[in-house]
Amino acid sequence: MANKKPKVAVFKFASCDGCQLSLLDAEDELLAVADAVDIAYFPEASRKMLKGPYDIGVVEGSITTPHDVGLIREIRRMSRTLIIIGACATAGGIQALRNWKDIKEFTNIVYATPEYISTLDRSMPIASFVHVDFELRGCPINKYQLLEVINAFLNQRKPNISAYSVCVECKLKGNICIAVANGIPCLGPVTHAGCGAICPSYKRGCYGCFGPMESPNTSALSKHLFEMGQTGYDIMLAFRSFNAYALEFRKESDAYEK
Amino acid sequence: MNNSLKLESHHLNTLFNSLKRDNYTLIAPIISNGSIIYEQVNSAEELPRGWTDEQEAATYRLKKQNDNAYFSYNVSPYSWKKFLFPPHIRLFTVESKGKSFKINSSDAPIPAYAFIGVRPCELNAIKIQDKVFNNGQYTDTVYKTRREKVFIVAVNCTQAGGTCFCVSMNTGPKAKGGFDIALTEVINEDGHFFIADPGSEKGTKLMEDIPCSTARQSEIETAERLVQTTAQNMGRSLDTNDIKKLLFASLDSPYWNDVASRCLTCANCTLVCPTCFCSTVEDITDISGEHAERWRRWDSCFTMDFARVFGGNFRPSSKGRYRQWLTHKLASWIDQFGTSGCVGCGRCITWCPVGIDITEEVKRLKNEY
Amino acid sequence: MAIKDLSEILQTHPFVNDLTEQHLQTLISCVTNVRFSEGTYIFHEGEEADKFYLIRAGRVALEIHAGKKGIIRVQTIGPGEVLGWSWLISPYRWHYDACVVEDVRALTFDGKCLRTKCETDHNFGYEMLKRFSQVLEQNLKATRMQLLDIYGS
Amino acid sequence: MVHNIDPMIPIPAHIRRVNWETEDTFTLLLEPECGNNNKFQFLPGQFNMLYAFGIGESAISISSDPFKKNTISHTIHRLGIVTNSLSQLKHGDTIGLRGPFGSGWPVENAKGMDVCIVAGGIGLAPLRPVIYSILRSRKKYRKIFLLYGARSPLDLLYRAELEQWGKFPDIHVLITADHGDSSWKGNVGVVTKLFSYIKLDGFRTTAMICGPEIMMKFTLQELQQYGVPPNQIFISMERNMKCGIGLCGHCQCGPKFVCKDGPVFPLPQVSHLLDKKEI
Repeated sequence: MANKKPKVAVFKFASCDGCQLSLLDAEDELLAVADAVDIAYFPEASRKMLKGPYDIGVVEGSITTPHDVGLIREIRRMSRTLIIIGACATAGGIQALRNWKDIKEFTNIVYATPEYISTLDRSMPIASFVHVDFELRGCPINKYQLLEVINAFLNQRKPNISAYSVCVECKLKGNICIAVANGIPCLGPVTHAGCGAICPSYKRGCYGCFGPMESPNTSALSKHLFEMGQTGYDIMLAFRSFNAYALEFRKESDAYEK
Repeated sequence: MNNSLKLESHHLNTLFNSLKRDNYTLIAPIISNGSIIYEQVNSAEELPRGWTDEQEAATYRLKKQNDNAYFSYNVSPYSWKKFLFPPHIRLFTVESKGKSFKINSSDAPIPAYAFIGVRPCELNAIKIQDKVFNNGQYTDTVYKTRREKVFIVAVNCTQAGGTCFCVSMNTGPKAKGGFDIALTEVINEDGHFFIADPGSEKGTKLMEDIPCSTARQSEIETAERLVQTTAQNMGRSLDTNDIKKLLFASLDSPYWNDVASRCLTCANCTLVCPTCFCSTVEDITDISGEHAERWRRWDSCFTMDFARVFGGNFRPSSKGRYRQWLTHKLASWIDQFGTSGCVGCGRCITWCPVGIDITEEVKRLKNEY
Repeated sequence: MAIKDLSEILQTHPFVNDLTEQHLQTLISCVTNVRFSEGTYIFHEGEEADKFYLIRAGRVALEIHAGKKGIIRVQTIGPGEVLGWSWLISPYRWHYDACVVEDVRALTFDGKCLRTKCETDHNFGYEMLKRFSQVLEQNLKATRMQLLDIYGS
Repeated sequence: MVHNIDPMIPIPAHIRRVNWETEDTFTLLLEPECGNNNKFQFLPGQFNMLYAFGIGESAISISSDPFKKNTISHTIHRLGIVTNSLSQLKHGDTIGLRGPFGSGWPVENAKGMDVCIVAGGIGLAPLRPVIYSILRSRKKYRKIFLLYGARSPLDLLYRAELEQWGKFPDIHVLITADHGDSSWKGNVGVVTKLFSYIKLDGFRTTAMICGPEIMMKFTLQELQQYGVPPNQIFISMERNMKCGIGLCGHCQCGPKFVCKDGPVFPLPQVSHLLDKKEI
């Protein structure tokens, strides 16, 4: 079996590298993973570089340049299974905030010679360009979820990753709902589970780092937040963050943009 | 005949001690993170003495009260079901052995719980789950092994919460069986005491070791009056007349669109509900694929995976999912288990993040009917 | 075969259930008894549709030539069923090939003759239309179910 | 069930043979480890939860002869992750098994009656034990009709057996495919059209239907036309199942738990739910 280990490659587009680091952060478990797979390409961790095709391609980051577009198509071609990780890859990331503005203005302000900058006018999720086999949400992703996905694909089973709300995680964990008990505005009811309900566990409202849950009723939540005293601007900002360009969050923030 | 005993409040802890002596793990209300939850305790002094809760749709607040009462609050965000039907539990482990494998079921020791402070609505919820998890043909081992050891100290309600409607569901505010001991807390000019009613042999036996006296008729009546007043002050009510007919005849009602526009499908109502019993299983493996486990965890009819089968989903819309929940809870539950699935505890109202109120929803549905 | 025998045979076919005597006679004036053996074609796609058939025994398959996919049989018509409705609807052309897959005995009706009779006797015409509408509706329903690929998953 | 064991814990079952019925459907012949000389007993129509090691479980009906007690068979359509994993197993491999669960077809009550069996696709699998049972006490039943539809001739299950069954006197086996090529001489069309080729004595008929819900709905219309009383019609339902024993809540269809009250239901118990959406 030793020479037939599945080849795994990790790629990066526009992102902060945080999601890749989650994998490196999984110290104990990483050894087991490294033992079970052949890390063919992972510039963050190793200089080794093996040619494709790969059994699993893991992609972090969003597509922001014409060059990226070509590259992601090449990666798709080389990867039997394509797993994308993190809010940048699944929703365009925090950098998708620029999607609401004129890109030319930005490049003119930021760069001395903007004519050398070749960029798309928007930061786009990977799935806008290629077929994706699995999307792992989060900003950053949860390292245990990443291990679970890799484990599941290696063992050809269904990853135990749920698309229900963060509320379910709070309840399974035994958290008391901070929205109800403390009146703290919380995006938990419309947000995809996976983080382990970190913020509510520390009495902070959910920021929606994992993007929209499976059937988000964002307008009903906004209406309630409004009644609780949030302004339309607060609500717009709440939805316009790490997953701003995810369809349901985008629509909701647009609805409150005055 | 009068079996009622009078237990002075300063002897309440003897009850706790006797239960501990009998090797029970005591679970009782305590304050944690701004709310009252059910957790393991050592003594009566850990109870939220002098605190009360204010509950309304989508709000819950604790308030200090200067009465030193042990039990002047209502139901907690979490119900007792988390001890009998754990949110997450391993069903078995499997080791691969060549072409075969070996399955090992869990043999972890199961504690004997003493639940202290179980409200009448909650007693009824436990009775309902008893029926659910022993459906005549099959018994749930996880539930049964925990349930059969439980000792229940019920507490009759001497105040009604803002979202309570046990009177409508005929489940309170006085406990009618299903407990080992039922307490009614009285604070008046005569002092601070409990009327204690043993409800089982176990309960009677336990009370024998506890310093208490036979309750006087007037004391019993005082306690009765408190419970009666509670019944008259219910925060809410739900009209259960013809409720089954109403729900079954309303499957195509336009009302469901209305509630679907408000419902977040976040599943909170089902998870706080003391009778909701749905669960799912997850299979996991270690990375080598040689060791596998199956876990069971709480599920909810509000999740998309709930009715998903290969190639489709029987209940994809939030309208369909809310309708499933309400219709099941109030109507088809009666066909399945001979009782409503609702005990009127009001948790689903308090803990719905947008305050959807089952009692109001039934009214709306009636108006459409 | 004598008209009397044909009339008896005709009356055993479900298509004419509850038809008035008068309309039955109108139909009989256009009928012929036919047989086809396995492997023969009753009609071909594109040919003029000037007949319809009430199948008494055997089985006919409607075929489409689907290029490189070869011949696909999309429907079979057996005893008690009606073959062909294109005679009733302009431009009166067959849309499929009708291949006999099991020796067929049938009654056939002259479409042109019937069309004339439908025009002159609107009551008769309406009766025919009702019955053929049913055939069409059944075909449509069956086609929809086939489209759903219901056994697939 | 193998008694006194937690119904949530699978027992090992050894694969004795794998038969590919069609391109994507296979039959596993299993020998469950019942222990203490127990035999595995089941009713036609019941199902087992089959567990692929580490992958998960799938509810699969039993498709073998209920009188054969040492081995049972399951005909499985390779669709999802679990069935795909099961499809990769070979002779000598082991799977986990819980069951048998659920209600069976009214094989006993149908005695003295005509029996009309209508199956679509993989729906023939849970009805095969019915046919075996009837053939064992053939004289106790009157006429038997088996109407069976599949997507194409290549998707027909148990072709050799179908041919055999058709040779018995007074067993009418009618088969149809949604489409065929020129080598297919049989019927083409949906399964309901086969009704036009049989004569049912509605009042004396017990009907058993298994297939996709939509197929059952159209079949019911046909049976109604023949005057088969609703309480003589039985259908087998499908829902998401996790426990198989009425405890997990997933398979509810109105007040019924499909796993425990069904999967086989007399029509009057579920007919009012069939035309409702998202029940």
